[in-house]
Amino acid sequence: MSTLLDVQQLASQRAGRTLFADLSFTLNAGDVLHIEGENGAGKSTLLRSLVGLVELQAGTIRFFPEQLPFAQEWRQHTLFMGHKPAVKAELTALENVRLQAQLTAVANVDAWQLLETVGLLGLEDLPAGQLSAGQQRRIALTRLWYSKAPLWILDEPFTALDTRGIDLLQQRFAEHTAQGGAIVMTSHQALTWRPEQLKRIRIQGGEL
Amino acid sequence: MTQPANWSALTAVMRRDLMVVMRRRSDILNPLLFILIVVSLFPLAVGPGPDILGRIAAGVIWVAALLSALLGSERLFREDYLDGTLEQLTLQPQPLALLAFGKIAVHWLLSGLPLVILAPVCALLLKLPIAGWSTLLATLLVGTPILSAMTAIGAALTVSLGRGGALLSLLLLPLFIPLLIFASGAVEAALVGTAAWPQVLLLAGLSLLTLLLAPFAVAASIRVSVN
Amino acid sequence: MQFESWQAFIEMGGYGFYVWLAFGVSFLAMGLLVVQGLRARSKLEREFVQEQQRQQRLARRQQEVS
Amino acid sequence: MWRWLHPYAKPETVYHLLGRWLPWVTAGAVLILGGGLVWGLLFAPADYQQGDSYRIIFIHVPSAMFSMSIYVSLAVAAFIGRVWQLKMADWALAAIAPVGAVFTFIALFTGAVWGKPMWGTWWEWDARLTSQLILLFLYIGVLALYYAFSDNRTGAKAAGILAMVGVINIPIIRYSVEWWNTLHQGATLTVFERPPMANSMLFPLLTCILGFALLAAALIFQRMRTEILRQELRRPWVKNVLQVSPTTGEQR
Repeated sequence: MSTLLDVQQLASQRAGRTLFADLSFTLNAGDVLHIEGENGAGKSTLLRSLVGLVELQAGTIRFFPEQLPFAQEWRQHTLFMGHKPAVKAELTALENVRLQAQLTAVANVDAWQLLETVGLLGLEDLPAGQLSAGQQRRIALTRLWYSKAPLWILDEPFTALDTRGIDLLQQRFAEHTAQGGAIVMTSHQALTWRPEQLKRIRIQGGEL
Repeated sequence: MTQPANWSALTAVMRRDLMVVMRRRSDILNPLLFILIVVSLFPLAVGPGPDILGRIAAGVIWVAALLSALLGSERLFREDYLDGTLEQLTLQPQPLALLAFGKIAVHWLLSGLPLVILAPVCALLLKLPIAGWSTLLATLLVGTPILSAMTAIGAALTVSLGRGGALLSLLLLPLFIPLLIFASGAVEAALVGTAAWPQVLLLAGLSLLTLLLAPFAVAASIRVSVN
Repeated sequence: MQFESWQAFIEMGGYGFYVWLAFGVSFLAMGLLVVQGLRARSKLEREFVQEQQRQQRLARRQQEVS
Repeated sequence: MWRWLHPYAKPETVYHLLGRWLPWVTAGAVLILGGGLVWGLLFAPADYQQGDSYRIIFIHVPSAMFSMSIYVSLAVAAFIGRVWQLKMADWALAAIAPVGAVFTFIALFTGAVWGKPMWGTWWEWDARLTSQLILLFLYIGVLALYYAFSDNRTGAKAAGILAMVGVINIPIIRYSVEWWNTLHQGATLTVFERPPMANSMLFPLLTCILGFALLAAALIFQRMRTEILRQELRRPWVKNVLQVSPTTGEQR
């Protein structure tokens, strides 16, 4: 089984408060890592420090198979989605999908097909600003259907989605892990899907 | 990263910004209207005589341009910050400075270039003698990229602060001073009949230098701001 | 000694106002800088004590709960 | 990587090191600056052109000299903080910038007050005064940005970027202002461009310059210590430092 991510002795502080310290885990192909914790426990900070948005206080993160240290190249192999969907309200759903794909240098995406997959059939050419929060989130989530990144880091991916959306997303997660991908995610909702290789980490007040 | 990927990301950023602003035309028109208003207030304040107006015309147009740049500067990264686009840009494998350059370029296209086009009207209103027109246009053409680049640095630094407006002016105005001095100096030189090209060349050089360095400052600032 | 009397020193050859204004404001500015620096330090110490007390309250509450 | 090895990268070490130097530097600053000013005010001869008004030089020149070099040191600190990821170098901005701003203000104010008897006007758009004024704005900008963020460390980094952008612009600003000045008024104001000074004036001036340097160092050290504490307030070592200090000793 191949290792995708190796995290050793990670520590982080926010506004002087220790969120977590000495956090170590490895992630193998097919793993789903569910990070749990109360509001403000530091879940988002952990995810953001994995992709380098937040500076590390201590610790190392290595990305396999090339054992890359934290660097620019590693961004090609990860997909991060935060709380904010990065969807432009002025642009139509179609334009949003196409530009997002172009930005990540994925050629020839079938934007119509993608939007149909996430259940936005018939809404393709409406400005995203007129859609609901859940629908905007679906536009952003189309990335998961064409991305080639093996490692997904998702902060609250189920926010604003209805049950059908959640089911759809979990289906996609299952496909991804079956193909040898791995997922790190936070969620307050309990997963209705049981991944084969589920790991859990709970952070609270500096302890694990 | 391969060249096509860089190019693809750059054009994606530029196309996105262009499309967004084209759907919100008031963002282009309001700063231009502001300049027109400032320019038409001046004759009312200092009197309509052509001698005094003609002498201060270039300076007034440039000051109006600086103020309107400050006025719209907050918006440069605000939306992108709020909707998470900025975060995604920093996570691209492409160099962030390249993407920042794309944003600066679009900002210039939609604020600097219209200003150059509007300038003859302002010059007319302020009775700038014909001898100074070409120099005024030349300084605007080579000077406004500096305006866009510097504005981008300031906007990127203050984007995560809810109320960056006044702070932004404080940060940017000192940095705009050489631009103001050389640009209005060039027009003045043209009006008294001496060569204006040294200042225009100097401005062009400064402009190139700024465009070369500013994307890196903007990239660093964005990384600090999305933290 | 350049000045014959205290009076002459104050007058500075007719420039007394300017010389003493310059020196006075300069020293005032320096003094304010020093005072501000010291006050920042003592404010920090107060904050620290408050923080400690907050932590103690939290610890007490946790003891009561458990 | 070597930041972990570097002994001076530890805030605690730096805090104590500065604490050990501070009394000596302060004493030196008070003695030398005091001596220099007494020398300049009481014993130096009057200027044959400007009479006693020239005595403003003993604060004007040192503060003007250091106002610029302190800004450069600000940018150097920011550069170190950026390139070697040394957080403390960023924090030094908060220690250096207020001192630089006050020095700039003093240079500006004394320049204006000196200008009144010499040029007959409080404010002249003289090239040097103008660039000092712009420098003051640059300082205020760095400080305002530093304290605008709720997260101390983000503020330090942002201000560092601004300081570096500023330092690249300083030569351009100075050149532009000088060029503008000669364009608009002939170089008639030559108060500051004087023939070589007599030794009886030069030596007290040099003493004052040294005194100002020590004064700047003392002020920066004191502020740096406070800033280190502020940034590290919740670290264990700060607890020891603050609880033995006399003002809050009873709070134990």
